[in-house]
Amino acid sequence: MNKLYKNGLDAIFDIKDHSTIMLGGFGLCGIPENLISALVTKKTKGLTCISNNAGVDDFGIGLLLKTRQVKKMISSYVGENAEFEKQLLSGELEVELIPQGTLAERCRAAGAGIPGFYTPAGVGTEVAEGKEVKVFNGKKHLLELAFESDFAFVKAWKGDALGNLIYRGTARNFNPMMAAAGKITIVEVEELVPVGELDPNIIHTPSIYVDRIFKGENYEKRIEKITTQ
Amino acid sequence: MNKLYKNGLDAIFDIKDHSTIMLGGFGLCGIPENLISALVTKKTKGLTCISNNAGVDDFGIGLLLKTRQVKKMISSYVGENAEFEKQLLSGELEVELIPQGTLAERCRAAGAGIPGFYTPAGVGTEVAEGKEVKVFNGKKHLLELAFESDFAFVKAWKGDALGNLIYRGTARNFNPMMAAAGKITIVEVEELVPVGELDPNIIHTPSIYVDRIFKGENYEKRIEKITTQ
Amino acid sequence: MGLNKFQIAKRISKELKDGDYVNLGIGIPTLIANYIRKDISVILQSENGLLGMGPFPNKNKIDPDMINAGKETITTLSGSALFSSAESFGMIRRGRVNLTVLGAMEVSQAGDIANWKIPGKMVKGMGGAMDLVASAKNIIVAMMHTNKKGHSKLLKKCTLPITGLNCIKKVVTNLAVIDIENNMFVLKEHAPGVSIEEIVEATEGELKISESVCEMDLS
Amino acid sequence: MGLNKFQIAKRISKELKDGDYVNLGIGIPTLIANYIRKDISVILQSENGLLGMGPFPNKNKIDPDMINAGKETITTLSGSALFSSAESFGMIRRGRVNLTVLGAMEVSQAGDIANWKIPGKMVKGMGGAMDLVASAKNIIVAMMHTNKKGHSKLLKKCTLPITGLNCIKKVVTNLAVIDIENNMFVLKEHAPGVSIEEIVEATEGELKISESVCEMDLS
Repeated sequence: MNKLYKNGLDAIFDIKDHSTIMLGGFGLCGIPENLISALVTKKTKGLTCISNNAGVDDFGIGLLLKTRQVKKMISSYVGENAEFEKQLLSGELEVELIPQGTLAERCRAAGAGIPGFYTPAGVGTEVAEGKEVKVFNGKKHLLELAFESDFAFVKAWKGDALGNLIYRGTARNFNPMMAAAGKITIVEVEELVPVGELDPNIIHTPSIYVDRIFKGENYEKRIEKITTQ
Repeated sequence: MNKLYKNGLDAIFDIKDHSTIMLGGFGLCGIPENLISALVTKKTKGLTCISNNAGVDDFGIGLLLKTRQVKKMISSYVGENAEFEKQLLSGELEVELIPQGTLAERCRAAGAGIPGFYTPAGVGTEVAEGKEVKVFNGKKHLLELAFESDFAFVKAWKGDALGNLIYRGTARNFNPMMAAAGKITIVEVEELVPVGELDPNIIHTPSIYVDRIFKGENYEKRIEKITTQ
Repeated sequence: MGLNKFQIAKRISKELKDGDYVNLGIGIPTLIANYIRKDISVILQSENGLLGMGPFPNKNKIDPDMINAGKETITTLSGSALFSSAESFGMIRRGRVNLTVLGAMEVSQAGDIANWKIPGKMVKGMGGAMDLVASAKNIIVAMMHTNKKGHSKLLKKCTLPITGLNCIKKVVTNLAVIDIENNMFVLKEHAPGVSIEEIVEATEGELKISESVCEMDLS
Repeated sequence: MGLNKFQIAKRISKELKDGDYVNLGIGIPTLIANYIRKDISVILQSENGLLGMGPFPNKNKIDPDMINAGKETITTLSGSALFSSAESFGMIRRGRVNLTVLGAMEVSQAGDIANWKIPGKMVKGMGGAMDLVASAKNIIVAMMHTNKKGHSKLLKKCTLPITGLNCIKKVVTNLAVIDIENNMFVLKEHAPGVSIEEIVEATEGELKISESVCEMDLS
């Protein structure tokens, strides 16, 4: 069975307008650059994107906003993006804001076959509106649901043709949970290594979750805030 | 701050009768041998043990059964233990049987601050008795709760004085979730390495979960079923 | 009568497809690993935390940190991955394991399975069976058609405490390959030398004979 | 009037204990890292997936795969560990992070905090703030006592959409150190050169003056 694809465009051959896509990354760190470019090229429209952030004006998911391919963003923080703000205020773009830990756990739940779980985050706030509240150990918790998504776009550091993955540094972030959660999980890696080269004991994402994998090209890995001593 | 202890007995100095303890391991693989020995020496009584299995007659948790230190076992599978069977039939020992995936997830939930979650495992069976049933996507699920425990006894392969841990092979099993779940987490390691030696990118259990750590001695690592080609 | 356990395993091995991730239970299911076609790639999952399980080790390669869900020493294949029990059952609940093969004490025509408890006997526990049957999309039961007393194990309703409801799609026994469709057993294949009448006789539940019923291919 | 943001950070740094795992929010809280006593060991958690966060890198050590929760490039210290966002918020919800320091727009005498949304303005999102305030056992708010219009930020009730209920125990501002006890602000320390009357004046919520009220130690 072959999971290996040539490039991003090849790997998203069957994506349709109005798909829901999870995209890994925190800020611009660990984002699936090649897959985002492929979406821009393919001009897929009406997308719902689940991603912690929405990129910046000219990078990351910002590229998809510029071309108006995104219908809805599900994120925890969407600052640093003027185009985003414009579309939001004009009503072109829908936004659902979710506490970051709940966002992470809703991805994790989806990947672990847990349809719902309780968390204290957001109790008594706007986030709680319409949600079931249950008391555990005297403390209120909200019922939160696993995300449903058609695709997960994942960026890893190293991977093999079976789909075993290792992430690097804080570029791990949402990628492992999304890799497990995707109905179809597509992974781009910086380095494609021979099967057997990755130590089985330190694999972050086991191959079973991965449907398609390809070696990404021309990583820019842009840094949002270069800060030095 | 010092998390380093001399040995198992030193590390369980404050354990009291009638404590609830999580013990890592699957069968006899990855069990906290030194901590179990320390409990035998300390003669702590009336214990509730959460562990996937109950050891064999003369090894693992079986040692604590022999000395009648265990009041209740919470496990998924308890075969291969005549002493266990005797005490169970005589009513000396309580047993709560839990599906293995639910057991793992209830540990994980405890370690992740999730008080309850829904799983399809056990719907329509004895396991469902008394539990809330909720339908997600047309399928029934049971509400399962995070475990409460006073101590987690964890066995890792390598660890440092801060409490960063790496497990080896299938000896990982329940150890990482229990490490995160314990109110007080005590870890024994085969190898205690200098802080900074473990690659931060491949640590299985970050130090934050670990309260006490010591280098275990005289590992027997008994094999339950030696099977060769 | 009919197949021995090795032949049951061999017949089930034909259900495996290239790229499948498969969980094999203890007993007959474990034997299936020996019959996987060489021209396909199948990855075995062991629910104690391993994908890419290999054969039993040579004597000099025994590793106490490397066991399968039956607690037997095993090896790993190239491309394997190790993980925690939470991750392991996560992938099972998620439905990422394509095929699960389990033993059973009873199967009902509704697809219910009982395989963990006999009232009055020491109960050892369900292990991972309840999680597997609740979540796996494709479950095959491997078992003898009748129990030691000669009673059918394919029933209208399970009499033993059940492990899961409406989850079994296919049963392979020493006598037959039987699918479960619309609350009914459907006879698809009979073992060589076993007549359809014998299978009907040994099946307590409602058994429909498929129009295309044929002899099992055990080549 | 009173302390500048560096002095607020310095005062809060005195709350850190040896062995603490600490999460520092964006803004004033981040500055606290510069004032941690050299004789204690404190491990900083960055909720994007790092324990053991070090200082900003030298120019030649910038790594795009190594950022903090404020998206700034950072380094790691010896003994650090990297993990996923799910694991990160797991340890936060579990209460394993001993101390969390956050900025705020408003704090109420019930310990409610508002720091994520101003109606009518572009809402950027709550990030991890709601998770942190819902689960952290020990939260300190670092903020100016009044807003740009001179209105008190220590209120009877929050007027902005709240981030969490009954979660704040201590507030350190440019004027004072104030604890929250029994639905009341309690003045514990005043900034050097700031009178108690000035603090009372700048506090809209009920303010009890502690019997042991003293001047902040900024040494």
